[in-house]
Amino acid sequence: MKKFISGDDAVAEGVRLAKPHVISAYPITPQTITVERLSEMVEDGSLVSEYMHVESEHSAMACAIGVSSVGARAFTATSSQGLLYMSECLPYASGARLPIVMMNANRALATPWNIYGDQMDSMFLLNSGWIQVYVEDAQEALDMMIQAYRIAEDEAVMTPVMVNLDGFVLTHTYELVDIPLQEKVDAFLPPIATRDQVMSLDAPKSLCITAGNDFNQEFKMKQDRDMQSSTAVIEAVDKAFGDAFGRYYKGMMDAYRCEDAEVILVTVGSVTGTAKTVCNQLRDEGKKVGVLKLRYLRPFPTQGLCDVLKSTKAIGVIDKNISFGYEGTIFTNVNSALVTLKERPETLNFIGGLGGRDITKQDIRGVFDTLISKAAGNAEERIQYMNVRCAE
Amino acid sequence: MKKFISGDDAVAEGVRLAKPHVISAYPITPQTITVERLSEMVEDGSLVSEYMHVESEHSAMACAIGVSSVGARAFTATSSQGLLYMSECLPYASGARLPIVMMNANRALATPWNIYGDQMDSMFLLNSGWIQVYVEDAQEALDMMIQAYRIAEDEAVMTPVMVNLDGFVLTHTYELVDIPLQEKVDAFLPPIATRDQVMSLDAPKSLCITAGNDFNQEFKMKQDRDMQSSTAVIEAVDKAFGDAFGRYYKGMMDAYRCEDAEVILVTVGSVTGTAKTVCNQLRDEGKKVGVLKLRYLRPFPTQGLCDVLKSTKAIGVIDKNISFGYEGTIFTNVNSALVTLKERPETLNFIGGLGGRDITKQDIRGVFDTLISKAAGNAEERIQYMNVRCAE
Amino acid sequence: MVEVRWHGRGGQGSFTIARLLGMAASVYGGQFAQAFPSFGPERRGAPVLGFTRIDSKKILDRSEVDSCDYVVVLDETLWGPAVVSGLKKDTVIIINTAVPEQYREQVDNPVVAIDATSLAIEYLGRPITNTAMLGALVAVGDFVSLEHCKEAIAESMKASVGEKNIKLIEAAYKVVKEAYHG
Amino acid sequence: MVEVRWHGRGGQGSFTIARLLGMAASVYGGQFAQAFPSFGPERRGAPVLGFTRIDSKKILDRSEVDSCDYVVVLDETLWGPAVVSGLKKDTVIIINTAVPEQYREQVDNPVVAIDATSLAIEYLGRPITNTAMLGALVAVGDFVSLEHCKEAIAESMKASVGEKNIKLIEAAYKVVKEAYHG
Amino acid sequence: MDRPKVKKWQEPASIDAYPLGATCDSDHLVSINAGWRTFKPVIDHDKCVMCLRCFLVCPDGVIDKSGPQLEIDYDYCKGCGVCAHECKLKCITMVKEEK
Amino acid sequence: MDRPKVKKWQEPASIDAYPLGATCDSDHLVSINAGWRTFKPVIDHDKCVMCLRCFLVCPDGVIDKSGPQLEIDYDYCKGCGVCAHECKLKCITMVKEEK
Amino acid sequence: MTQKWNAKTLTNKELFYGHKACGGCGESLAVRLAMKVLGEKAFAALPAGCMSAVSFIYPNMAFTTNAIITPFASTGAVASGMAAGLKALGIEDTYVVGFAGDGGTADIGIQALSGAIDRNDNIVYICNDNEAYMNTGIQKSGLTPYGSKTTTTPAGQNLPGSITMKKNMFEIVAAHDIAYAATASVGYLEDFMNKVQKAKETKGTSYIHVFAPCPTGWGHETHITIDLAKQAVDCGLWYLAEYENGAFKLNRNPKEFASVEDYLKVQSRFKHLTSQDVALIIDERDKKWAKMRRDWTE
Amino acid sequence: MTQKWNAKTLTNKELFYGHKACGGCGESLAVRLAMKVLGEKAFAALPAGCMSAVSFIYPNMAFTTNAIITPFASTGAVASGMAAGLKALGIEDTYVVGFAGDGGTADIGIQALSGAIDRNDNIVYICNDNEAYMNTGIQKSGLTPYGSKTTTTPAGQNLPGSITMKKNMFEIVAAHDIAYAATASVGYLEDFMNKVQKAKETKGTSYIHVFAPCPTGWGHETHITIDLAKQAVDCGLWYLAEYENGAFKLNRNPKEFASVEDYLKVQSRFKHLTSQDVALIIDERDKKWAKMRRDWTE
Ligand SMILES: Cc1ncc(C[n+]2csc(CCOP(=O)(O)OP(=O)(O)O)c2C)c(N)n1
Ligand SMILES: Cc1ncc(C[n+]2csc(CCOP(=O)(O)OP(=O)(O)O)c2C)c(N)n1
Ligand code: SF4
Ligand code: SF4
Ligand code: SF4
Ligand code: SF4
Ligand code: SF4
Ligand code: SF4
Ligand SMILES: [Mg+2]
Ligand SMILES: [Mg+2]
Repeated sequence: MKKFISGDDAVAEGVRLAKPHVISAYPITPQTITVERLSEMVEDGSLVSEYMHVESEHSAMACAIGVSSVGARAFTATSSQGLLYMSECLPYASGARLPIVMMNANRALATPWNIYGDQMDSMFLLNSGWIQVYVEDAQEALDMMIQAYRIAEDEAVMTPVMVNLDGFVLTHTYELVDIPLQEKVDAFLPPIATRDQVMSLDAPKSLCITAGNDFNQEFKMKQDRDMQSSTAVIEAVDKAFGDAFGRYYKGMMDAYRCEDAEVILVTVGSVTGTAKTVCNQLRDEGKKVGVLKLRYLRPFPTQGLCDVLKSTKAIGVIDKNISFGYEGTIFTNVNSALVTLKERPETLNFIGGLGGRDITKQDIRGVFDTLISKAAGNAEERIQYMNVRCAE
Repeated sequence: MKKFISGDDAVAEGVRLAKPHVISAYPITPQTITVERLSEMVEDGSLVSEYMHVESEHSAMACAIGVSSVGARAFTATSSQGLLYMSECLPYASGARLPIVMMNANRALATPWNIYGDQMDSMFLLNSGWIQVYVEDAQEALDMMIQAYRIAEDEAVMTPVMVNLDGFVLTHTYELVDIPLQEKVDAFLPPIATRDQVMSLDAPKSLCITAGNDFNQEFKMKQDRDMQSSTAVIEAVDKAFGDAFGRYYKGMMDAYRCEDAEVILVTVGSVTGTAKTVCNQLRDEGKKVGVLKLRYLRPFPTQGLCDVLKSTKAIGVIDKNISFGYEGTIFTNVNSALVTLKERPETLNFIGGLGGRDITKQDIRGVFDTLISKAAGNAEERIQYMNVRCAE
Repeated sequence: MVEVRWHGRGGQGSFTIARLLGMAASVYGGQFAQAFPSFGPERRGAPVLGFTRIDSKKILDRSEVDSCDYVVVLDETLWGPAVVSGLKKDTVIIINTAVPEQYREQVDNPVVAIDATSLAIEYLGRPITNTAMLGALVAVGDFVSLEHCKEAIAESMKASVGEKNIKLIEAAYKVVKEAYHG
Repeated sequence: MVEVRWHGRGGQGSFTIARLLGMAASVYGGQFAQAFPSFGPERRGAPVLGFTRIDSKKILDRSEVDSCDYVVVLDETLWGPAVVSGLKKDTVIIINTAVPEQYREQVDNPVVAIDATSLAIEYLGRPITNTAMLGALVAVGDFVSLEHCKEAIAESMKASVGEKNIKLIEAAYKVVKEAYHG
Repeated sequence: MDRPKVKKWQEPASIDAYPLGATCDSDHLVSINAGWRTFKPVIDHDKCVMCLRCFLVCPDGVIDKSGPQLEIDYDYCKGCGVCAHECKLKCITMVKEEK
Repeated sequence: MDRPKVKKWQEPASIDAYPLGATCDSDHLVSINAGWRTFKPVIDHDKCVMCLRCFLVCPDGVIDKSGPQLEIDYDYCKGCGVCAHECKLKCITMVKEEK
Repeated sequence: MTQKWNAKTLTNKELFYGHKACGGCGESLAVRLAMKVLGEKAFAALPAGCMSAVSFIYPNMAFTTNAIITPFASTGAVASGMAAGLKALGIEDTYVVGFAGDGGTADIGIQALSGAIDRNDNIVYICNDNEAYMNTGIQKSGLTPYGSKTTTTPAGQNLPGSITMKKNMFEIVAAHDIAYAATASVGYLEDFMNKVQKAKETKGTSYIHVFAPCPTGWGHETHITIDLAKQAVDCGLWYLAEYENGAFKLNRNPKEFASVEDYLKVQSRFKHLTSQDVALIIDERDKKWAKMRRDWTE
Repeated sequence: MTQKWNAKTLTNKELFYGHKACGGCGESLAVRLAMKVLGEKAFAALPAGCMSAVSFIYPNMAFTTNAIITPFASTGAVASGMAAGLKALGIEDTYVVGFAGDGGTADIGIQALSGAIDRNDNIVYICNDNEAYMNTGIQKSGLTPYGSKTTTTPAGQNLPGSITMKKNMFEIVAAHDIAYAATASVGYLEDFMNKVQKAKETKGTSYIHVFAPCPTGWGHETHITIDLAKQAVDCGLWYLAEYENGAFKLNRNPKEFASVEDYLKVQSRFKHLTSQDVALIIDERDKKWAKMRRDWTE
């Protein structure tokens, strides 16, 4: 069935289909529509789940940890200040290997306060041990809620997943979304299996334990190893999803018109669509440009990224975030992967969209022009801001 | 006067000399000695300051924001779980340009729980808009408390500073520390000046305001610009400190025997000492090795780093942290800076010390051997763990 | 691609109608659409904007609407710089007014007028003008069919309210069609 | 560089004495020193370790002490694998016991014995053995002077307690010097 | 009338001109709220006994009591009607705004 | 005696052998606490009237009441002396531990 | 003697002006009047919530005094810090006031508030109770009353809106043995202002819990805001009380209650309620009053 | 009828064993006995604090049942989540219990606890009150009493240790109108166990605040732990009470108090107190009891 709904609505639909046992969430713009819809679904019985009105985000995640620790399926959603307020609990959950799924509506961080979309919030949490996926539209948001549970609960992964969607640009934009049938989702996503890391009356467990300096490092190494190898599961789940529902998102990343591209723009999240639009215009003008949509930032697809980018001349990375005193965080991550290449393409960083600033088609065109110029050997600023309203 | 004291004690001595108006802190191992000493100093009158027993770290930082917002000098200290619990308030304070100084005792993050030192906690906060400095010993810890206030309160900087010291290895290790005279510190560190961003009865101010999508990006750009240029202030303050107290730490980074080095190991924090020890041994053996101690991670010294590393053959980066699903965070940051070099040295990542695991001299020797081998053109694993107690 | 900008006041349903248009075009019309509000910290009573984008292909573009094809003004007190900014040469302004002349004087663009308030009071008993304005837009633009709009209304509203609104949209459509094309 | 490992029980002052040694060597002896505990989640009563490193140059090394030059055991009930691990060939073990033979049998290393408990009870009235053990160490090792240790004690303790401890360290020093070098 | 007034304000022309920190002068209004109103309160000064109830209850504080008779700051009155409803003597009428 | 027993345990030989998550089986003791003790409680079973006060108050729960007479699990007794102090009949003596 | 406030004695000068709150907003009236009582040397701290959202929108600043937005959870802590800072700097005769919503007080901010009271920091804390998270679009908070429809407690076939009772925030604060605490309502403005005056004069922490209708969230007409706030007290669903010197005092003890139905029916958040639901609400009211009348003095 | 617990009726089986707490630790006794009352189907949640620090040290696990360490602030929230999860999975006849310290309850954990009570989640919450942050080395908490020396409230020339009073945690919880709450002491163990039993049988949230001496933090000899806990009650510095069906009940109302001095003098944390300090402590005790005797039934 097709519906004309917002990204937040789409998330709620995806969650409904994934049937979590318990939802614990705290309202924050622009995530609210999602939790409101879920409240309605619980009230009207279309979702059989416990909705817990927790008193803060820290408790929202702590509650989800409790739910997951007894082997039940947990969902929560947040954004921005809320994500940071709960941040202590994120490495907690991932270290415990609890397959919680969370929606994060990407939003700017105070101060100054701002409710609009940028990606400073989730970039803060790259080290949290959570799998991070970013979606491009409402359909992908819905589909990823379902995929997220299957990935998180996979025996080889057992790691929580954060599904990120851009505030307002996705959360509050309505579009046509296909709602899968419950039966098909049930077939794709089996009920949560009981694993060794959760409580059980038959074999009681101690959870979230202490490991001193004799053992701690090995626990973390195991966590890292499994996160690294989750790449394969992510790819497989996406393929299986494609087979079942006809929508395949290309796993870790989606290379758009990149085959022969001399210049590639790396994007994360909703700006991808605008970049593709401009890319198509430039292709029509005969320019060899492409867009590489990074879907996952953790695990980071070092190898795949290098494969796509290796024969490019210039690469641009769009960051809707800034690590003050350095550069955009995606740029930093992409650069580090590229050092593995013998012949390294030039990379430039384009920072924009902060606090919801529009990234226009003209901005993207400017970015491609700069990259083409760079590819031609001209000097260009390594780090540039897009769509600045005043003198710099 | 020289005293045989711990790193935590040294921090407390530094804070005493810097005379904050208010201290708000919440206890957490291995930061506790610092706040205990400060409580004692306040009790016995050797520090005239208000000590606030706040009920959590979130409130410790919020309280410091309140103190700083009226133009008073604020201090707080934390570690690990506490740092994450207050993390929402960090970009809050930096966006407001409040020159708060915080000590962070680097400690592992749960789960598993662990009270020992690694640097996962502060690496989480690289995007927080705080200046981050890491010290190598207790003396530097003391000295940096004093420098930190002068840097933070500099007119061109006006940015909070986090002084990081490794848990136990520094916080609980006693060594000989020179305690500067109060008069000399007073001359070096003037009383806090009133700036435009704080409250005033004469010209009332609204703080921590909202800036919508029309303005937000420019606020952040200003913040970034000032953080970038704080590098100059950092260098100048360190020089001035050297002139006044005879201890100069070389500003953003300290290149140890790097001049003609073919192989350089990049370190952050207390492991530097061990690396220097081994470096000296290898130099005695005629090997051209050096150690580059990165003192500041934000702002990140892109240019300076490249200057030191540019003619090296192989570079190793030690990370006492892991960004699950990728690599060590310092490695990522260093690599991104190095892409600006035409001829890029090979870089390898050595992860260790997680959850307080010892990094031994043999480990460091192994690291140098690997780097020398890499420099000779041999293949070596890009990311390696040090001192693993079992099969990988 | 057609881009429509809606001007209303918080609480007047201007975004609801932007959404309804998108629904009509996509769910019922087989096209693709986006609808999104411009959202601020201001409270009820403050002017707000809504946008609808419609195209026959999937819409990838996520940037804001800068210049649009149609500007629909639900309440003539909103007339001002916001309404006349970002117009293309041929952008049509559709305004709820009984006295359109004063507006025509101020712009070179075509101005379509409809007394939606009177129509709304007639059909709904309340001055809620959004449905009537959609009728007017559809009559002028012809990029979405009236039928599909009616289907969208029927789907989105309670039966009793929906019926009245369907009557209203038909009436508004007819008035405008007759005035401008008839 | 001299590396000393102290074995005690939480609450017995084994880390205090490791620190005192460092203080004597550095603040009063003009050398450089580090002192650090091995710290665990266990509570009072559990065995704990302390370390002191002393050198004439600034000590850069921050790794744990793996093999040490002196092992000082404050309480003979702690004898066990922990005490005999990480010994070099010539590492001297100094143990608080009245009957050292049983320990000498178990290791090839030199074992210096002192009945510190008795001495402590004699001088302090309580079986707090750490100061006596420092006296023994200093007598055996000669890398820090007894004078500097006494200065460190005087500085760190309340006058009344300090005096008694100074007497105690002198006595312990004498006993060991006489027994082993005299 | 003793009410805060709208100030002339220019968007900062450069990053430098932006405030230090997330700060702004207090008492700084650059836009009015009049546009929010659909109805406008009009006081019948003849009937008004200056009981000041309306002054007290106005959520926006737009009724000035400093003069010989009450004065409403229509730049900031939102037309909520609280004053009219609370005036015991019904001296305030809510009148539809004209364009 | 019905008290949890020390289990044989090997440090995991590989990353694989480490637990999934920060988890461990409950009821899993691999080391004893006997070494904490300087004094050791010894019950005079002749005097004891089995009032069970000592069983109740022992913070470590090491006094087993399942047998005909009380039994102390000296693997886990910490020698705190609470039992001796609380025994009204003074049937428990704290005896210094010998090496 | 303590200054008594009314429309005549109150300054004409506005210290909170030009904000972008909805017309007829009860909270904005509470802030406006409290600021007038506290005066120009008040330093205000407001967490995330409607009042901060509508008053600090660059470049429009509605406070004429010093003011700050705090992290949502941190009203108590930021205010404490400000008070400590002012004291340390020797800036005297100033007042630090926190204005937080019901959500910011009873849910996410209760810890910081509890800490401030425990330390007895010298601040005035005013809770603007509009019975839901309004700034984010009317979600249930710990102070949302039984039967209220919010966007996270929808009313439908299965549930009558919120099914939990209002948290006893005033009693919880009083249980800390705070220096001064009171409840108030924007329906009784002189009472409110005089309580703010008492709080101003209190050394240590004081707390005022003011009931403030929200036309947008409650679905009532804007002009009845004050009336409704009065009705809430008159029908017994809210009450005016103080806690001082370790004892509770009921400031109003009506012989007869006004109609609860009349209060409920003008608000769309309650329009779905059945007569059983209303009976339950009345029953809970009666229990609460029985307890108050038993334990509190008048 | 409700099972009455004493040493005879209590199971011999230990569910909390081999932990690394100090000898003579009061908290560990409270946990041990509560677990025995709750039984093998109890699921325990413990935040950071001594009890979790000594019981989950890989590979030594002291709980024989299911148990989890929670983030320090999150006892209430994790326990709530566990209860919700167990219910959703249809796992019945289980009990979720949280054991938090005084710091974890009255300071950093009060918000999550307040939320759990407000939702009336089906959990038993036990506060182990040893009057300071012990796990981190004896720092002052909101429940540290006046005059107590801690590492962050040193006693010296200028201050007599802590200068704030103990937060009234029991009353604060009761003010939430919780289903069941009680105070207890490890000096009165049958009373404590029977209260745990009541809590176990309560539908919804229940709270027990148990006074548990800490030889390490208080500086008393290990063998007097239980005695001291009894003395605290007998001298009136602690009290045994319940809150049930909306009313307070005092379980013990001694005609005469035992000596406060005797209680204080065996603890090194109080050894600096002057006779004025002690007089002040006694005075505060008398005020508290006057209030309790006035307002609470027996
Ligand atoms: C940590 C955090 N979580 C959530 C939010 C989102 N938020 C902002 S205001 C608000 C609601 C405020 O409700 P209340 O305190 O009752 O004040 P009101 O808006 O009703 O005046 C919420 C949930 C936030 N800003 N910060
Ligand atoms: C967020 C956070 N802050 C601080 C700590 C450090 N910490 C761990 S336990 C503890 C003290 C616990 O005190 P209490 O709750 O009274 O329990 P007790 O140890 O006395 O049993 C502290 C401060 C932490 N683990 N997490
Ligand atoms: S309320 Fe009415 S009578 Fe009183 S001052 Fe206002 S207008 Fe005049
Ligand atoms: S209508 Fe409202 S805003 Fe205007 S004066 Fe009356 S009360 Fe004030
Ligand atoms: S307390 Fe004494 S009498 Fe009672 S059972 Fe124990 S040993 Fe026997
Ligand atoms: S000495 Fe302590 S641990 Fe041992 S049995 Fe007695 S009470 Fe238990
Ligand atoms: S939503 Fe309610 S509380 Fe918020 S500004 Fe509007 S009326 Fe006031
Ligand atoms: S420090 Fe106190 S509470 Fe902690 S384990 Fe030891 S005795 Fe128990
Ligand atoms: Mg509210
Ligand atoms: Mg405690």
